[in-house]
Amino acid sequence: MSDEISPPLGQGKAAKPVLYLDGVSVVFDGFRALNNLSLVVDPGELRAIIGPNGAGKTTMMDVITGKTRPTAGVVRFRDHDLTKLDEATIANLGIGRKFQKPTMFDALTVFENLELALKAPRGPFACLRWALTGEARRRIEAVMEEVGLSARAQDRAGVLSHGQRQWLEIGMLLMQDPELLLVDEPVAGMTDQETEHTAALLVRIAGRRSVVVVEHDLEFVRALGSKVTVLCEGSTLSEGSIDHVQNDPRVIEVYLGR
Amino acid sequence: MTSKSFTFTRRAALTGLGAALATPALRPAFGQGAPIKVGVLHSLSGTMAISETALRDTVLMMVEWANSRGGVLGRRLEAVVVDPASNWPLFAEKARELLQVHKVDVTFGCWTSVSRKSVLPVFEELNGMLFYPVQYEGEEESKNIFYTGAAPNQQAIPAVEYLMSKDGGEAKRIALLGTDYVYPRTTNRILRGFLNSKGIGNADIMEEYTPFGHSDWQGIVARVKRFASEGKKTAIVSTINGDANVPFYRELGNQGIKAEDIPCVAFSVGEEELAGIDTRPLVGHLAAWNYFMSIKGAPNEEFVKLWQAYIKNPKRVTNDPMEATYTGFRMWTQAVAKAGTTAVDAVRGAMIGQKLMAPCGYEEEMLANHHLSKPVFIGEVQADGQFNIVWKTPDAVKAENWSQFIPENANRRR
Amino acid sequence: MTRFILRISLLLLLALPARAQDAFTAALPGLAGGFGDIAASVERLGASGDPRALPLLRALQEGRLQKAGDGRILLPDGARLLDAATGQPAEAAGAEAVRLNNRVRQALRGALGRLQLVSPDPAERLAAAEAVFRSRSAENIPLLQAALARETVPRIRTQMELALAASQLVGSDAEAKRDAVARLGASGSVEARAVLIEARNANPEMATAIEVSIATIERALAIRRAAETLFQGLSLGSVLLLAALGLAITFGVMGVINMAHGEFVMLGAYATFVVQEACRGIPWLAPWSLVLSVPAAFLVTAACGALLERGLIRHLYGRPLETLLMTFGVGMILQQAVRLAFGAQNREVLSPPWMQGTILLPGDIAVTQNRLWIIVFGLIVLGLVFAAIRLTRFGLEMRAVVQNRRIAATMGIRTGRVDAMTFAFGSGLAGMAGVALSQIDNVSPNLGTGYIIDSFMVVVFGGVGSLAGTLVGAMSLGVVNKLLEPYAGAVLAKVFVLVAIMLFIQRRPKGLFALKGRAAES
Amino acid sequence: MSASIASPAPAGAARLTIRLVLIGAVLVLALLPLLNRLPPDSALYVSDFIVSITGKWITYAILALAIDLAWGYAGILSLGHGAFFALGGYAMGMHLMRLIGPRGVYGHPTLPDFMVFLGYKELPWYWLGFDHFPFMVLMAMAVPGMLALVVGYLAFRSRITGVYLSIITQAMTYALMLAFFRNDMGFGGNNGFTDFKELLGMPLNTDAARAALFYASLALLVVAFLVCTRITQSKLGRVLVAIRDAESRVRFLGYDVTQHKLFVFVLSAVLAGLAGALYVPQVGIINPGEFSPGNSIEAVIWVAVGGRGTLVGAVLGAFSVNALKTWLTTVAPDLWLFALGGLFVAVTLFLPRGLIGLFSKAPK
Repeated sequence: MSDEISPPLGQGKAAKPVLYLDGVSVVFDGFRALNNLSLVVDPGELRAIIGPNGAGKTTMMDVITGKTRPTAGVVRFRDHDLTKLDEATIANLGIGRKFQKPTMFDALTVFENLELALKAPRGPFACLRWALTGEARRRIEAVMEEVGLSARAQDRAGVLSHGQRQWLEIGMLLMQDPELLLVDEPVAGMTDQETEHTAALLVRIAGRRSVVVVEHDLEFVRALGSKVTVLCEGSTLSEGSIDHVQNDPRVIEVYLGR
Repeated sequence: MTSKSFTFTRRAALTGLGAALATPALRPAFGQGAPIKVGVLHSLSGTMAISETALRDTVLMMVEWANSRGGVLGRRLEAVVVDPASNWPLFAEKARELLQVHKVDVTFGCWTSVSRKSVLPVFEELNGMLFYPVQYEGEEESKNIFYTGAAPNQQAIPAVEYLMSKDGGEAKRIALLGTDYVYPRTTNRILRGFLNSKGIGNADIMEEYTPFGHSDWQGIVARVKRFASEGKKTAIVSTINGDANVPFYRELGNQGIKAEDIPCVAFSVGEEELAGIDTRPLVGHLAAWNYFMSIKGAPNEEFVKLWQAYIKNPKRVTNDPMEATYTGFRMWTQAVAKAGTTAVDAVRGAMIGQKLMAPCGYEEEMLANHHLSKPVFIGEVQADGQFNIVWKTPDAVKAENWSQFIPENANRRR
Repeated sequence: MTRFILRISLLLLLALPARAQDAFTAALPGLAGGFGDIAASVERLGASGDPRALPLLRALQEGRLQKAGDGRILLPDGARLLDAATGQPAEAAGAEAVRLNNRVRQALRGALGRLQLVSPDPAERLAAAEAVFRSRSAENIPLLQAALARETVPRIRTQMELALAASQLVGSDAEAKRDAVARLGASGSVEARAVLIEARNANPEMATAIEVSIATIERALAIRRAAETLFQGLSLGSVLLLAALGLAITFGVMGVINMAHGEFVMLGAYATFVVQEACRGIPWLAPWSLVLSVPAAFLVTAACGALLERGLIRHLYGRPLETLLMTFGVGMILQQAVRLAFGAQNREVLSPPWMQGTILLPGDIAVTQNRLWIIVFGLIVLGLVFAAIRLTRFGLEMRAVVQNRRIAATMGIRTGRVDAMTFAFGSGLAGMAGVALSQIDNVSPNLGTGYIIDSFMVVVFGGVGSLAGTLVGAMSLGVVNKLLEPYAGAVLAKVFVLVAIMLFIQRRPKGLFALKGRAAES
Repeated sequence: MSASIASPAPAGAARLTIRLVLIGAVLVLALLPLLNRLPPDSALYVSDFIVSITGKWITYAILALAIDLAWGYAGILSLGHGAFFALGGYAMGMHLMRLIGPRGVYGHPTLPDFMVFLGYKELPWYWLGFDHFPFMVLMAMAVPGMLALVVGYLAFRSRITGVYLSIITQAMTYALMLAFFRNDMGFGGNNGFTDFKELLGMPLNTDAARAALFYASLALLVVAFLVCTRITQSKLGRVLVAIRDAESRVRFLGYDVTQHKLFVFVLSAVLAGLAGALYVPQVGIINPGEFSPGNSIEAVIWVAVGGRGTLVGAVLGAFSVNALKTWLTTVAPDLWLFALGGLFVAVTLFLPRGLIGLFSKAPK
C-alpha cells in the first residue's frame, strides 16, 4: 500500500494523466456494459460525465475502483495497473468514491463516519490503538463545517435527510484526502441552493485534485464549467465543453431518440 | 423445590384416584416417613428418546407397583423424572441435580455407554446409586453402579458360538458390523480374540464401522455380500445401534440377504426396534439377549401384563433393557427391605447376593462384581416382530465384566 | 421261516412306491424332535420323492405344521388337523407348531427345490433351481437332468444349468467336473464364484482351470461393480435431491433459511404412516397407500408451510439470519410435538410389494427396487417442479415477485399470497421427500435432522436458485460419496465431501450453476 | 439489514449505571462459592449444585460473548462456534487424560484407557506435550485460532458473507463432529474423554477445585468482557460495525475488510476455545456431541435472546436461557422443548433487540 501524498499540483496538460482508461470493455453474460471505452483525466482536472441510463457510467466507476474486473483494456492510475488491485488498495492509492445512492454507516454518528474515513493507518491493530488526536479532531470539524453538518455531529447517520446524507458522503470523501474523486450523482435530492453550493465545492476541490462527476442534471454540469464526456452504450460518444456536446448531432440524437 | 414430572404427577393422580375408587380397602397406608425418592435419568428428547422413553415408563410403572404394595419400608416412593435430552454433559449435570438437589435415594438411568461414563464420576463423588439396565461392553466396575444388563460374555460370545455350531449354520467367516463407538469396538475386539482362539483367522473377519444414525447401507451390504461369496459360510454379527438398524435391515431385505444364507445376529435389536421394521423379509435373522418377550412362564406373563396395563396398550412390547430395569428395581426393593434403610452403603451391601425369579424364567443373582448372572437366549426374528427362541443356556451365566479376551486384563483374571 | 417271510415282505416293500411311502413315514417322527432331527427328516422327505411330502414341507415352511404331545405330526387341512402318517383326522388339543430355525429352513429350501423342480408354476421352478443350486449335491444331478430335458423357459434353463454344474462339481465324474468349471466361469455370477472358490480347495488337481474361471468371473464382476457403485451414488444423490428440492425453492428462490425443513420432511414421513394405517383395513388399497401418501404428504406439509410463512416468517423478510434462528425453534417444537403425538419409537412404514427386493438391469446389474423407484420419483418430482415454475401461472408470478416485488405488486400480483404459496410449495416438496425417506430410513421424530445440512450443502454447491444446479449438485455429491466410501469408509468419505464443498465454495461462492450478470450482483 | 441494532457506545450516565450493575453482578457471582461454605441450613447457603452449574454457565457466557463480538459487531454469524469451544475443550480433555496417568482402569502409565482397549501401542504424536499445562493452554487457544484463521481467510477473501458463511461454518462443525466420532481419530470416539482425576495437582471432585475453576471462569469472563469492550469502543469497533452494515462501502474507504474480519473472528475463536477448556473440567466430560450443529445454533440463540451487539446481552442471554433449560428439563421433562422453542420464536419476532432491549430505549 502506498501512503505517499504527492498530488502533482499545478502541472499543465503535458503532465502525465492521473487516470488513463484505454480500450476498456466489460461483458456481463453477453451484454456489453462497456465497449472499448477510453478516458483520460489530467491532474487537477474536473470532468463531468453524462449519458443516458445504461450508458455504462456506473460500470466505469466500478472498473476504476476495482469492484468490477474489465474483460479487456487498460486501466491505470498514475503508474498503477488498477485491474490487478482490490478495492481497499485502490482506495488507499488515493481514489475516493461517492455512490449514486448515498452509502454510509447508519449505526454510527456523523462524527464517527468521518473519523472512519479520515486518512490514517487502516489495519486492525492500528484501529485498535487509534486515539483521536487534536489534529484529527480539527480536520473532522473542519470538514463538518465545510459540508454543513457541524450541528449534527453526534446524530446517527441513519436519521439524516437525503440531502444531508449526500453531504456526509462528500465529507467522507474529503476526509480520505484522495487524489482522484469519483462522484456519482452528488446532487440528487438536493435543493437548488444546496446544488449550487455543491458545484462550488467541487470546483474548489478540483484545483488540488482530479474530480470525475457523473450527473444527469445538465444545469449542474453547466455550473461546473468543466470538460464534458458523453457516454453511450459503453463508449465515448462525444467530448468537449458543455456547449460543444449539447450541439453535437449524435448527442442530440441519442437524447431525443430515446 | 418439588420436582415431579408434570406427566407423572398427573398419571399418578389419575391412577391413584382410580385405585382408591375401585378398591378402597386395598389402598396402601403409608407410614410417617418421608417419601423415598427414585431418580429417573433417561433421555426423553433427542436421538436416544427412541429407546429411553420406554425405560422411563418402566421405572414409573415399578414405582406405582411398589406403592400399590404398600411402598418400601412402609414409605411411599416418589419418582423424580428429568430429561437429559441425549446430551452427555447434561447427563452429568442432571445426575448431580438428582443427587444434590433432590437427594434421591436411588437412580435408574442411562442407555448409552457414554452417558454412563459421564455420570459415573458424579455418582462416585456423591456416593449415589445407579442401576444401569443395558447390555454393554464391560471393562468397568464401580461400587456405585449396579449393572443389570449383560456383560459381553453373557451375550456376544454365546451368540457367536451359536453361529459356529451346527444348528446355527457352521459359520466360518464373520462380518462384524457396528456403529463406531466403544461398545461395538470393544465387543468386536473381544469377538476377534474369541474367533482367533477358535481358529478363524483375520482374513475371514471383516470389520466395518459406521456413524450413528447411518442411513445409506447400500455399499456396505453389497460388500458383505461380496465377502460372503468367497467360498465359506458367512455370518454377520451386528452391533449396529439404534436408528441405523431400520435402514440396515431394509437394505438387507432388499438386497435379498436371507437368513439361511447369511444369518445376521444382532446385540442391540430387540422387540422395540423391530416395531419400526417390516420383519417379513427378515425372518430367521437372529438376536442374542437375556430376555425375549416371547418367553413362556408365569414371571414373564406377569411382567408383560403389568406393562401393557400400565401403558394402556395391549400391543406394546417389552424388551431386554425393560426387563433389566424391572429386575434391578425389584432387587433394590428387596435389598432396601433387607437393609432396613435406603442409605446407599447399607443397600449396596444388601444388594450382593440378592436373588430374583426374573421374567426371563431363570433365577438371577446379583454378583459381587455388581453384575447379574443371566441366561442367554438366541432368538430368530419372526414375521410378527417377535423372537422365536432357538437356543438358550441351561443355566444363568455369571457375568465377566473384565473380558478374558482382552490381553490387558490378564493380570485381573480371577 | 418267519425270517423268510420278513425278507419277502421287505423285498415287496422295496418296490418303488412302497419304498417311498416307507421313507415318508419313517421320516415323520424326526419332525417332532430337535432342530437337527427336523433338518435331517426334511432332507429325507425331499429325497423321498413322495407326493405327500410337498404339502407337508410347505406347511412346515409356512409354520402351519403341528406336532401333538405324543410326537405325531399333524397336517392342517382347512379347519381340521390330519395325522400326517395315516391321513386320518386327529385331535388337536395340546398340539403346537413345529418350529423352524435357519438350519431347518436351509434343508427345507433344498428339499422343496428338489420336489418343485418339475412344478407346473414357472416361478416355483425358478426358485427351485436356485434352491438346488445352493444346496448343491451330487444326488441332484439326475433330477436336474430330467428337469432340464423338459424345461423350455430360457431363464429357468440357465439357472438349472448352473445348478447342474454346481452339483456336478461336487460329484465324482471328472469329465463333468471340468466341464462344470468352465460353465460356471462363463456364467459370471457371484454365486458361481463362491462355488468355484469352495471347489478349489477340494480339487487341487483342477486348481488352474478353476483359477481361470474365477478370473473370468472377476472381470465380469468388476464392470458390474462399477455400475452398481454408480447406481448407489445416483440413489444417494436422488435422496439428497429430494431432500434439497424444497430448500431450492424456499432458500434458493425466496432466500428463507428454514431450519425446520428437516422437520417438514419428517412430517411427510409421518403422513405416509398415517395414510398407510388408514388404508390398512382396505385390502385392495393397501399396496397403493404409498402412492396416496404422495399427495397427502404434499398437502399436509404445504399447509404447515403456508401456516409458518403467514404466521411467522413473513414478519422477518429481509432478515434471513433471524429467520434461521426462529425456524430452529419451530423445528424443536415440531419434533417434540410429533414425539408426544406418535411416541418416540420408530413407526413402521411397509414397502409395497413392487418396491421390495432386487431386480437385474441389463448386464446383470443388481439394483434394489426401492432405490430404483426413489431415483425415478426424484426425477419426476424435479420435472414437476420445473414445469410448475416454467409453465404455470403460479410459477410466472413467483418468478416475477422474486425478480421485482414492487413492480410485480403494481401489476396486480398479490405478493403476499405468492410468498405463502411459494413457501408452501417448497414445504410440500419436503413432505414428498419424507414419503421417499420413509422407504429407506426410520420414521422417527429425528428423521429430518440427518438431512438438513446435506440439503443446504447441495443447494449451495449446485448454485442457489438453479434447479439444474440442485440436480447436478445432488447427483455428483452422491456419486463422489459412494466412490470414496470403499477406500475411506462411510464417515471419512462424508467428511471429505464436506471439506471439498467448503473449498469449492471458496473458489466459486455462487456454486456450480451460478446466476450470472447484473441480477446476481445485487 | 441490522439498522435496529444499538450502537456500542451508550451515553455517559447510562454507561455508568451499566458499569455499576455489572460490577455488582460480578461480585454476587464471586460470592457464590463462599456462600457454599456456610452451613446448609443457613438462609444464604448455596448448594454445590448451584456452584457447579453456575461455573458451567459462566463458560457458556464467555462463548456467547465471543459469538456476540463476531456477530453482533462484525456481522459474522458463525454457526460453528461450538466447534471452537469443543476444540478448546478437547485440548483440556487431552491434558486431563494425560494427568490420569497410571490411575486408569488398565493402569497404563501413559496411554488413556480407550487407547489401551483399542489396541494402541504408543501415544499418537499429536498427543505429545499435552501433559504440560502451559502447552495445553497454548493449544486451547492456537487450535481454534488456527482453524478460524484458515476457514475465515478462505471465506472472507472470497467475500462469503451472511447466510453462506453461516452454512459453511455449520458444515465445518458438522464435518468435525463426524470426524471426532471416529474412534480411529484417537480422540476416544463417541465417548470422548471422561473420568478425569486432577488438574494442576487439585483432585477435581472437591469443593476447592470447583471453587477454583469457578473463579478461573469468572476471571476469564471479566477479562473477556473488558477485552471485548475495549475493542468495541475503539475505532476498530466502529470499523466492525461499519463492516456489518455496509461491507463494500468500508472497502471503498480503503480498509482491508478481510483483515479486520479475520482479526475479530480469530479472537472470537480463541475466546471460545478458552471457554471450552474451562468448561470441560467442570462438567467432567468432552465428546463429539459438543460439535453438533444444534449446539452452535443454540449458543447463537443465547446471544439473540439477550440482545446482540451489546456484549452484556450475550452474557445475560447465556445465563437466562441455560437457567431456564435446567429448570424446565426437570419440572417439565416432556414439554420443555415447546417452551424453549417458543421462546426462540418469540424473541426473534417480538424482541429483535433481545432482553436488553426491554431495559434500554430504542435508538430513535
